[in-house]
Amino acid sequence: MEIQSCVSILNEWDIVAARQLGRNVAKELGFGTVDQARITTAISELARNIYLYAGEGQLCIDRLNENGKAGLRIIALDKGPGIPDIRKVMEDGFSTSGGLGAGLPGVRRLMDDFNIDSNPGEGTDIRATKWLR
Amino acid sequence: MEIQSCVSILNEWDIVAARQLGRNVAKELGFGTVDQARITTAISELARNIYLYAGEGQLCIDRLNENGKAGLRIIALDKGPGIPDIRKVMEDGFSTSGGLGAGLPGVRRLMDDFNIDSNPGEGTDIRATKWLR
Amino acid sequence: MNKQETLEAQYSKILQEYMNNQSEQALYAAQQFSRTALAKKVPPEEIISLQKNAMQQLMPDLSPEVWHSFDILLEVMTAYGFAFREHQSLLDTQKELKNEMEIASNVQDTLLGTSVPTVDGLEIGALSVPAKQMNGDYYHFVHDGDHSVNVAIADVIGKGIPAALCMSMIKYAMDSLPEYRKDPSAVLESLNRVVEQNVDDSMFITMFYGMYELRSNILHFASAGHEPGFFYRGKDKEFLDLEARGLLLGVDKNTKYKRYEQAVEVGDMIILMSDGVTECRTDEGFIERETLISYINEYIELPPQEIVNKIFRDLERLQHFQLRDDFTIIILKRTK
Amino acid sequence: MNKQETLEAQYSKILQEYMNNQSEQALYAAQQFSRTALAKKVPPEEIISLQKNAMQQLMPDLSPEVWHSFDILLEVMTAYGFAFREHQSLLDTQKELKNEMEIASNVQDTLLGTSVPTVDGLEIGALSVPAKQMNGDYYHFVHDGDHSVNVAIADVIGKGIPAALCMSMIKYAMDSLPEYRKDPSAVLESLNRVVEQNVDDSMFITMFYGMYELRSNILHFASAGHEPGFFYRGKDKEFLDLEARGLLLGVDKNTKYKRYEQAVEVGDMIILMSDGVTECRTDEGFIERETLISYINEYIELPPQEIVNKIFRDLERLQHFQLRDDFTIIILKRTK
Ligand SMILES: [Mn+2]
Ligand SMILES: [Mn+2]
Ligand SMILES: [Mn+2]
Ligand SMILES: [Mn+2]
Repeated sequence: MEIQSCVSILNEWDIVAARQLGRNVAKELGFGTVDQARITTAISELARNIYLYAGEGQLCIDRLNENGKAGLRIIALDKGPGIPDIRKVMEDGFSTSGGLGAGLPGVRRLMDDFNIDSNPGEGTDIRATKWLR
Repeated sequence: MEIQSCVSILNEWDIVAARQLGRNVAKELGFGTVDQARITTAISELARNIYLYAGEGQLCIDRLNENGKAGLRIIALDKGPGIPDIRKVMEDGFSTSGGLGAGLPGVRRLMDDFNIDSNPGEGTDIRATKWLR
Repeated sequence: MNKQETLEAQYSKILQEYMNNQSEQALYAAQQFSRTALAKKVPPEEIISLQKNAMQQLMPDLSPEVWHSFDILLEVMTAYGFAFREHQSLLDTQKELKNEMEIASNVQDTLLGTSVPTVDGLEIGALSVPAKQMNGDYYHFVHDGDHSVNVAIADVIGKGIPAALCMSMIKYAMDSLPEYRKDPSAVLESLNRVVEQNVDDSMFITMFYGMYELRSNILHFASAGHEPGFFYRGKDKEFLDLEARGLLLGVDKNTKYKRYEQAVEVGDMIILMSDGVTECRTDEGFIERETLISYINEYIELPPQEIVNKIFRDLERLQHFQLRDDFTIIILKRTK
Repeated sequence: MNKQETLEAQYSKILQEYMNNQSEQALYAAQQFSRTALAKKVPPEEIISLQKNAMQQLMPDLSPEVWHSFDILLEVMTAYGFAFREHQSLLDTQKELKNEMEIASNVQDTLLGTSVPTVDGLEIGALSVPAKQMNGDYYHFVHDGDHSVNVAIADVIGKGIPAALCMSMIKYAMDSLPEYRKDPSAVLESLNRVVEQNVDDSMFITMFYGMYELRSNILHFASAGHEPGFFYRGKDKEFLDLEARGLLLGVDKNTKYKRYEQAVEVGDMIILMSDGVTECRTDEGFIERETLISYINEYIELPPQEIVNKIFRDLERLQHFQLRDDFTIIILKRTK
């Protein structure tokens, strides 16, 4: 069971819209304020990556319900240049965003599940899930 | 010009007394609340080291005034077993106190100057200074 | 945000805006602020102080108890500052180490350097990728005029720097043994003595050594406990194990290695690899040799170098881009 | 503190106590709390939440504005949580690397292993300490029966892992050249060719090679750009430079090395070192060779091994226990 809402990311204001969408869904699902902050921070990072490196893309929020467990999945999609060396961008300490500990490894650590798929020239598909405890 | 006050460290309550002494001096000298917290945190670490590893010792606070610049120096002295490998205890990430980033390298980073002298069987002498900005 | 503004003024402005309208916009501004603060290495206890000062400015009439309560938060965050400062220092150390490893890995490339020979009638593809920065796998080609193409593939038990140190010795030992070069069993026997003598008891090396005779098109080979390769028979489109028995290098200095033979026809391929290829751990456990064969089969019509590149790309993806072991694969194809 | 208490209850209790009496005691309790929280890897944004909840419990009547203001702090601290989590991960990586380096350094010890020979009439002391975990300095003794004691001391330009990789090759090359062992110039000339061929162009090695003839008590030596040693004349209690000219190994494969001689009498000492000893940087800049002599002089009556140990201890302290370069010192003393 997945209900999906999306925001197109074209400019910096759309990052705020994506955060708002994520925060609303997180609140509805019953996430506490700390987890809400984590989820919106992860959304910020992913949406900002689209804005900075792909130019445009989509950020979608899934409501998950697996065996009675509720969760929220962030999906960041773009048809940008793709990531030539995924092993490299998943390394610690060398975030291109300049944020200490931020970037994709930071997002992975904030969330429960993290998956990335990227092909040079075809774009990037990142999915990150947080489960309600 | 140095005016020195000392606290004997024999038990855990003396750590609190040393902190109080340091905080009072720091306040008098005009350090702000953030620096006061840093200075007392450094005192805690050093006093605790004496209490845990040497059993007993002294923690003294110097008021410094060099060329019109005011400062506070923490002196931690003990006649305990000494540190066999100083290079090792000054390494990052392997604090024996269990505190993340604490221990002697942590104290060195909190303060402006840091000096250590230790001889096996003779004890340890640590001096750490913070200058008023 | 105006860059001339102090952090304090910026923080206060963000806080005020949020208190007015509780907008997501203001929270986003707060996150952008933290990016600046982190870049400026502002420790976390300083943030508590910014919060307290901004609140005192915006809500001056709160009771003293509120301000006291910040002393506790400041105390706790000062200890978190320890971790924050250590983090800066670890990042520096790690940058230095990375740099060192990069130089080392270049030194290793120079020390271990080999080039894939160009031989009429034989197409060769080779790829070796370390799991960490330094490679504990090794391959080496020797092209002996019209006589033969010799190929060695080896794997130190262990990864990273210790393995790399070992490999540089093996390379040196191989270069010092030109007179035995042609016989696979003799090569393994002398290398075994070198390893046994020079390397400590907990280090072992697996090695496959093959000599492809160009005139007879026979592959002579021997193995010191190395992952068995495949022999692909083009005519039947079937994969056979290139089985050879032999003890690891470094166990017993008197070990003898048996020499095996395989006749190679046009369209046949010799596929050599390290266990990093077969022990590629995926969500469903290690891949089977069967599964590996199905991957190779997909690209079987391509030139050997493209096959090895594509197989690596597929298996890298299967492991979510985290290699657990050094990965080496070599393909020799008889084309005429 | 009761271990069964939740962090939330602990925090609330500390805050309440401090609000009652503003005691240093409560602040100390807060610091102890942070120790627990850090050990449990509680991220910083969680601490903000603890603060807010405790305040809501203790001061429920504060205006909503106060609670809103915590949303901003929470947002900022969540970004600080990035750094906090990365720190955990870096600590793990660093532990793994340390571990790897330790194994590598053991492998290196085995590969490079040498033992100080016991010779009647000659006392020898030797000490080599790496600045980082891996040593880019190297020394080696060969005791050739009644004929001679040979000693090599070398330093790779560069430190750490790349240097260590180079050194393992040099060691192997030295072992492969037994027939030239006796002549210092010939040894350096062949090692020079090995380095020139095998190592990349940016790597150079300095080496001093000495052959101490036991019957004639003459030291024959040659140097490839290595830090000059001292010759201590016991009779006059004076130190002379053990000067020898020669190009670094690896620059030009045709380099020739001149052979020098020094007659050694009872009570004389040969003191060899790497530049890590003289380039020991203190608060007042590098120490001078003069200063080093004064240190050695202090211990001149002790056995050579004790002299080298004590000099290291003194120079380590002078540098505040942070070695900038690998440190190697060897002393040979003729005792009869
Ligand atoms: Mn291996
Ligand atoms: Mn392997
Ligand atoms: Mn060096
Ligand atoms: Mn040096």
